[in-house]
Amino acid sequence: MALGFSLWCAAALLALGVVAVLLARNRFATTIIYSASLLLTLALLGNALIHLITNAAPETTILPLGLPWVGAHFRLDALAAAFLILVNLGAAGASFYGLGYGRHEISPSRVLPFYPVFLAGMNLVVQADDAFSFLLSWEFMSLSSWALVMAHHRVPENRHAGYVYILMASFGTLALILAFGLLAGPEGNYAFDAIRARAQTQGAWPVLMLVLIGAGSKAGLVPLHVWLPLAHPAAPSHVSALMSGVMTKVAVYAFVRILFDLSGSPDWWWGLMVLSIGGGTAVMGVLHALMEQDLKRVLAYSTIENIGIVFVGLGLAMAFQANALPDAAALAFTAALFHAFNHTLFKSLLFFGAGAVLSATGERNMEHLGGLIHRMPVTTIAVLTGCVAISALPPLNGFASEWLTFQAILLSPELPQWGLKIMVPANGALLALAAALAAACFIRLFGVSFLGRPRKPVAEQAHEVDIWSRTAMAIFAALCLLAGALPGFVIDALAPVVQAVTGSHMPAQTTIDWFSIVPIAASRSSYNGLLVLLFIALSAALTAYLVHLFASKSVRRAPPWDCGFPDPRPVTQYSAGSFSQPIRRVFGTLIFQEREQVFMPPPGDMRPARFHVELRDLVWEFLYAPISGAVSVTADRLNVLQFLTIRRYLSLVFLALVSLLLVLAIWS
Amino acid sequence: MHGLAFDIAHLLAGGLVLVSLMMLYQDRLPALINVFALHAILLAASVTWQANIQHEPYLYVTAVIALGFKGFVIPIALRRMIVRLGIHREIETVVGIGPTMLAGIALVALAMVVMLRVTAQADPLAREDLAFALSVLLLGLLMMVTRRNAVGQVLGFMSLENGLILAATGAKGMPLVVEISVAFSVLIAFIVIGIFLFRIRERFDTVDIQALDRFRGERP
Amino acid sequence: MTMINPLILVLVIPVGAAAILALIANYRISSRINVLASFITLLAALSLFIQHPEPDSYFLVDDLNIVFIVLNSFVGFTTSVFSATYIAHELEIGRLTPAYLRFYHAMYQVMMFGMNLALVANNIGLMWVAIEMATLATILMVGIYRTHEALEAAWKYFILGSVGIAFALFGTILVYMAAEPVIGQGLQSMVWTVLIERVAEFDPALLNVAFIFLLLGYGTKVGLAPLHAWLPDAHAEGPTPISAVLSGLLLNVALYAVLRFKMLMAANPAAIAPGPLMVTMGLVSLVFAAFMLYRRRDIKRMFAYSSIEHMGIIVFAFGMGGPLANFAGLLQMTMHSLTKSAIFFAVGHISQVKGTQKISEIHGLTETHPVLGWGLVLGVVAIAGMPPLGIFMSEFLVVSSTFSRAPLLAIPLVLGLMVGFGALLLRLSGFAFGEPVGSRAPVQASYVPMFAHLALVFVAGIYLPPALVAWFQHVASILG
Amino acid sequence: MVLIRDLAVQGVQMTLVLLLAPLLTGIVRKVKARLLRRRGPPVIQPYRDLIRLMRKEAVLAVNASWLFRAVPYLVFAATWVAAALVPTFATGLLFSWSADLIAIIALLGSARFFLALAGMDVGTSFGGIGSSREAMIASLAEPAMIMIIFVLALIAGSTQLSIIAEFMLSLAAGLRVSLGLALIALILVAIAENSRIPVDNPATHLELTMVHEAMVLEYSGRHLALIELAASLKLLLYMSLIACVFVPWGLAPMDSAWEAYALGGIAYLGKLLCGGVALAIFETSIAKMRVFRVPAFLGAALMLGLLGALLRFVSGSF
Repeated sequence: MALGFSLWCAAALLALGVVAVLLARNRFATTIIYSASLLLTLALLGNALIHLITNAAPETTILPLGLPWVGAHFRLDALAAAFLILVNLGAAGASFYGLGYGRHEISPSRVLPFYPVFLAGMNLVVQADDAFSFLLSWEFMSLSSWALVMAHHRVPENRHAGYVYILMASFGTLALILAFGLLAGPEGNYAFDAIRARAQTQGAWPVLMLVLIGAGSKAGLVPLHVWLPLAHPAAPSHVSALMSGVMTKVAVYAFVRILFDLSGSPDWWWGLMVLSIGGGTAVMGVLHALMEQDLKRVLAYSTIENIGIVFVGLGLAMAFQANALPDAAALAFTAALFHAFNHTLFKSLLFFGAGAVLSATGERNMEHLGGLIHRMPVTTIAVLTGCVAISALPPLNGFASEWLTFQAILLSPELPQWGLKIMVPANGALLALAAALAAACFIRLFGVSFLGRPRKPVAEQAHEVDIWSRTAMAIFAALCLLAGALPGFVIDALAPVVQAVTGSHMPAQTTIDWFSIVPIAASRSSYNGLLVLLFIALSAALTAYLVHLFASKSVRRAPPWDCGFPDPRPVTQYSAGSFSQPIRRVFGTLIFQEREQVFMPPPGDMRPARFHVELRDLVWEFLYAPISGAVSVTADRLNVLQFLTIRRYLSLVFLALVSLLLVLAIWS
Repeated sequence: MHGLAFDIAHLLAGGLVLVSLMMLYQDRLPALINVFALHAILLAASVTWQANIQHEPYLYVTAVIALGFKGFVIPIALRRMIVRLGIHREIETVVGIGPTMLAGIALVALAMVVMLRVTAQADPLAREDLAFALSVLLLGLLMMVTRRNAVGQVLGFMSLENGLILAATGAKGMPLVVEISVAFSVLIAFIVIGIFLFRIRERFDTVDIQALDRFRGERP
Repeated sequence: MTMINPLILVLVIPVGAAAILALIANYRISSRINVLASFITLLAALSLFIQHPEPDSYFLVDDLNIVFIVLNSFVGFTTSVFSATYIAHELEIGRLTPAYLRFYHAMYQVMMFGMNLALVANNIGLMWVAIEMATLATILMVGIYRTHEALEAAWKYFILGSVGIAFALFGTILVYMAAEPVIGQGLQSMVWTVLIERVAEFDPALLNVAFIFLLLGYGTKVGLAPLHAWLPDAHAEGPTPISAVLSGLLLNVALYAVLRFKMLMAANPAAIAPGPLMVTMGLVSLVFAAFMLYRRRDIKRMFAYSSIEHMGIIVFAFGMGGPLANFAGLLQMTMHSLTKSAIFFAVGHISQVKGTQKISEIHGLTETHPVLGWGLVLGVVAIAGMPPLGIFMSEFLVVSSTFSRAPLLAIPLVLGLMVGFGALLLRLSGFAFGEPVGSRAPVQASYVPMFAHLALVFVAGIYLPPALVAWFQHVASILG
Repeated sequence: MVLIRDLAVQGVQMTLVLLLAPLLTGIVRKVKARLLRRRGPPVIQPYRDLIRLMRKEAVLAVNASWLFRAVPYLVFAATWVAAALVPTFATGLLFSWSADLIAIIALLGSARFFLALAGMDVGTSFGGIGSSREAMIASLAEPAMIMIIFVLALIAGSTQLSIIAEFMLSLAAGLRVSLGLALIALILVAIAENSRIPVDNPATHLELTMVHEAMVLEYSGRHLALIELAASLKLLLYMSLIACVFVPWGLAPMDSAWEAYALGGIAYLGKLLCGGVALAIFETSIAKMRVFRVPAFLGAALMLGLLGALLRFVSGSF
């Protein structure tokens, strides 16, 4: 019943897309479409929540669509329900935010039809239960998000971003088709339960490689991440929130469904590879984020970092599962799922904030913003909560999932293999480094754009955004706080999923007193988000009260001291580039081949000094540029064949005939 | 059917291959046309001989078409045309005569190898005929490929088509042979008129004289 | 109607129409008659579903060709509707004069007759004559614009076509020679249904040579790689309805002929397996055409190369063999002809509105002509093999079954698909998006044919009618 | 009854920590002055400074936002909670179960996060210098700290600080190479985190060298008092962390008798004294490093921590 309901909602979303095409000219189109998709996503969310909470049995249906002899299989089990919740929570938030943000959209007729279709695509991917409908909805999701990325197609960068995105997306899909080809075997039984039935005892390592390419490219693992920072900022903000916060999780779902559920038992070195890719992705993502000036590109790169953290958790779970340690695997897998859930919350919140700044000031470049705290109070508080959450700082949810991941890492000395013994602590260090750099990155983001003095007049005339956007941000900020304070509830909600995937689950958390969470044993480690939050709040309030009771309460406003320099110009403030200069010096020379040139004018010359930083994206230079170069060289060389004379074409035909006859002569 | 009848048919088909090789050898256009006329006549002889062996009256029609149309009408038209277009002087081949002849012989050998593998129970005449037909076809194609001049290529195509007619007549009892030879003759007529109408001088692809490679589909 | 055999109708109507149209000079009346004739042929073809004539020595209707007859007459009908409005507009602009158009409609019907005859022909000689008639008709129509490029394209098509004819004929003669000792002289040893039963006893060596010549002969008409030279120029220089029919139908008919002979070869165990030959030619065409897509400057020539790429995929699928790959090949043939003709309809509108076929001069279509722009986007997305459109299902089946049976073959296949996809999307984001350029005059010609095709492909992507699936599966099993 | 006793002990711990912090800073300054052959201010001078600042009015920049005014309280509260959780004279305190060592370090991280934001709030270049350098130092110090926590957790089998202290108390770990590496790394990180001499000079206002001082440049009056107190609390925290892990003797075990607590208290005071003197001696014996030598300094700490963790991972005996 629940599955039928959610399939009907997905179909309604598709119908909504068609309605949007008809309503394109209507003034109320934006409100109608976004409110309808909000209602539908909330219905889907509720349905999935009920299914997960009541730990209902998996439901499956077969529709007469899709491959003729296979039919379209759909399934709602714990794993699908968990990711449905995640998808529809992000989708509901984005639709709610869209009600306000959508009005500023310059070409609504290009966004409205594809938005509900994109949501439907994501919902269908999570519920698909056979290879064809899975890939159909997967590619359909990429197609609709490509159309959304191309919404502002007048800007050449957006077109380039859209092109790179759809190219990488279809490359990923081809990899997944190959993976399913291997799993389904030559006789082509593509239904997932048939695949499970014939899952080979020894894990097929090509499937891992192909799924890493297919799902990894969609999630944004390092060598395949180049499209993400191009495409996500190009889309309208609530769509980039969906793409970063939700679509990457659908890729994680695909990874988990195929490797944990469908293919046989993993080898130990699978975990090692996923772990190392995750660690590398985390650090590379955040280092790139520190070098960017554009708000949305920083958030896109930080998505790559968080996906790295999720994949470290998944890699650990694989390693534990390969060594038959189900409890440790359950902990690592819960940490990964919890971080994916948290990332959806705070990344959507931050993209909503970026959208609010964009609609208020029309600017995305941090160098032109500043002092927004005075002009956009509600957005500032929401974005501050998001920044604290994403920097994994204690009272909020980012820290809870990071803490669980560290606990999982600390469990790994029980792993016998040498490779894991070396790589797990190394990746633990990479993870810690990424977390610290993330904190620095978001101090920079919040400090440069929201604090200080406005650097451009456009930031000066900023105004608070409309009620819808603010409420959406407030809701997501509250959710971050709630998930940070009461992680026990989330962990217990995820228990059925973890049980289904890894065969065991973490001990029940909600029964522990004072709402604290104890991953393995009380003696080992425990963390209580609520108490930490209360302690800080109480002691801060107590100190404020005592200080205001005994110390002086008077305040005097005066020009800033600034060591006596009376220079009011805002340009003297630290900009995004200067803030990241120390970190760039430390990490940049190695990772980005960073070169700094300073052109000092000769004495007496009044022209300003020029400072130029040159960063190179090595992944693009050594992986993508050679490939596109090779394709264009081959295309040039083959292009000659278009301009031959008829005689030469005939000689081609002649050669073909003679060679075939030779084959025949030699053949027998 | 063995004995003399087989030998004569065999002789005529072999002669046809020999004349094809002779056509490869020519480097003067008028001479080439004359050799082609000989080629057509030999084909006509072979078809008439097949006709009376297989006692099929309609083969005579094909023979007459081959003799009349390709033996006389086309050579005369071509000769008058090359004088009008003033291309009767030189004939440049893409590759020298020597290598072309070697290639021709190699092709004949290839045809033999491919065809003779046909099992013995197929009657020997058909097998021999096919081998020779395939050789004539390959030589015709080789001529089309190694001649720069449009007329040379057309002659190559016609000799290729003669090979086809030889094969068709060799297939005893095959219906539609006459219709096919008529269709091909119409085709040849189209080509010759096409050349004459569009005054192709140098190569196939320059439709008219002043073209000189001006346009060949999206030249950059 | 039951007493008149629909098969006869399918052949007689085009011939009769051609005769009538040859007499009429006025363009307006002849275009209407053309549409009417095509419509009646479609009805006759559909009635074939109901009343299924028994195969005799000249005609044959079985599971394989019934689908293609209906597809041919459907696309023929929609193209005639499109050509009526398109050519009318061309007359207004003055690119075509009534004199040039004198025999246009007659030739159109001759071509339809040729293709229908080729599809229903049970006699392999008759099939050869029919395909040649259709080819000669299209050659004349390609040269209709009388521009220098059009004549040159027609001439190239003519010469290469003639060489292709010769090979196909030689192959047919060889098949006859192989059949004659077993089945006896005369008509009987050219009848396909008789051949298929007795082919096991034919002489394998003769059959091999025959198949090579047939593959190369009809392969030229299919546009496989080394023999493709005529196809891009014929598409680019001919009028758009002819490009649509060429890409949509003639390639299919030629491939249908190759399939008929592949069935023969598959039935004879001693003969050389046709699979590897077709797989190599398919992959060569796929990869070659994919790379050639990048440097094209003319929009129709680009989609011509895309047709070569898709024919490469289809021939590869049939070369792989097995029920899955054959089903995918048949499905892709149907979907490709529908999608490609829809794209050429859109391209026809664009070239008329913008007055050019140069890709560099067409930008921002979704801005200036939203319906046309998004129709073209849908078409290109379909031809690139993206879901939810039909070609994704066939490419999904081909790629996954190939990888599980012969992983090494999957690598060039995936490379070709990716490179082709990259080129198509690069050009698409060029002309469908970006700053609009050129005239914004509204489009006169009707959209109905284009969106009818795209709707069919869209539905086929998700749901295939059981009858069609049963036919394709039955044929896939006998294709070997 | 037991709950009240535990609450009382936890309350004593929290007030004790608060009172001792300025004293520790005073001792360090006094010893440094003595080493430099000058008398130096009395040991209780920090208390006087705090009271003086409390009484003065707070001067705020014109464009300072509400965040600027809220940050001192947040920073002080976070540091105070963290300090309260580190065992000083007794282990197994009531609230110690709410946060383990990782959470304590993360609490300090959030304090640093808000302080850096406050630095950038007024929009002057000095705030920017301080915040960006603090971010760079933190980006290396925090991973080093987490590696140290890994080493301790792997040895003691838990990340709970009280359990680690008891395990160390029981000498079950014995002398371990990884423990030595962790100790050196912890000292390096402590110096960097508390902006002591080689990394940053706490006493100076010279633009080129200051990191912590640059962030709090705009603060005055009661806000500055709170931030100074928080800074000394942080120093005390690191001292008691080193003490409770590496010099655990004297720590009263869980809910033991009153005299054990008294003994623990005395031992703790002694440890603080030695730590303060050692720090003073170390600071006077070394000059401040260039800012871009700090990454190498902290990189060493990270490498030591990682090596320790690797050794623990590889086999139990390291």
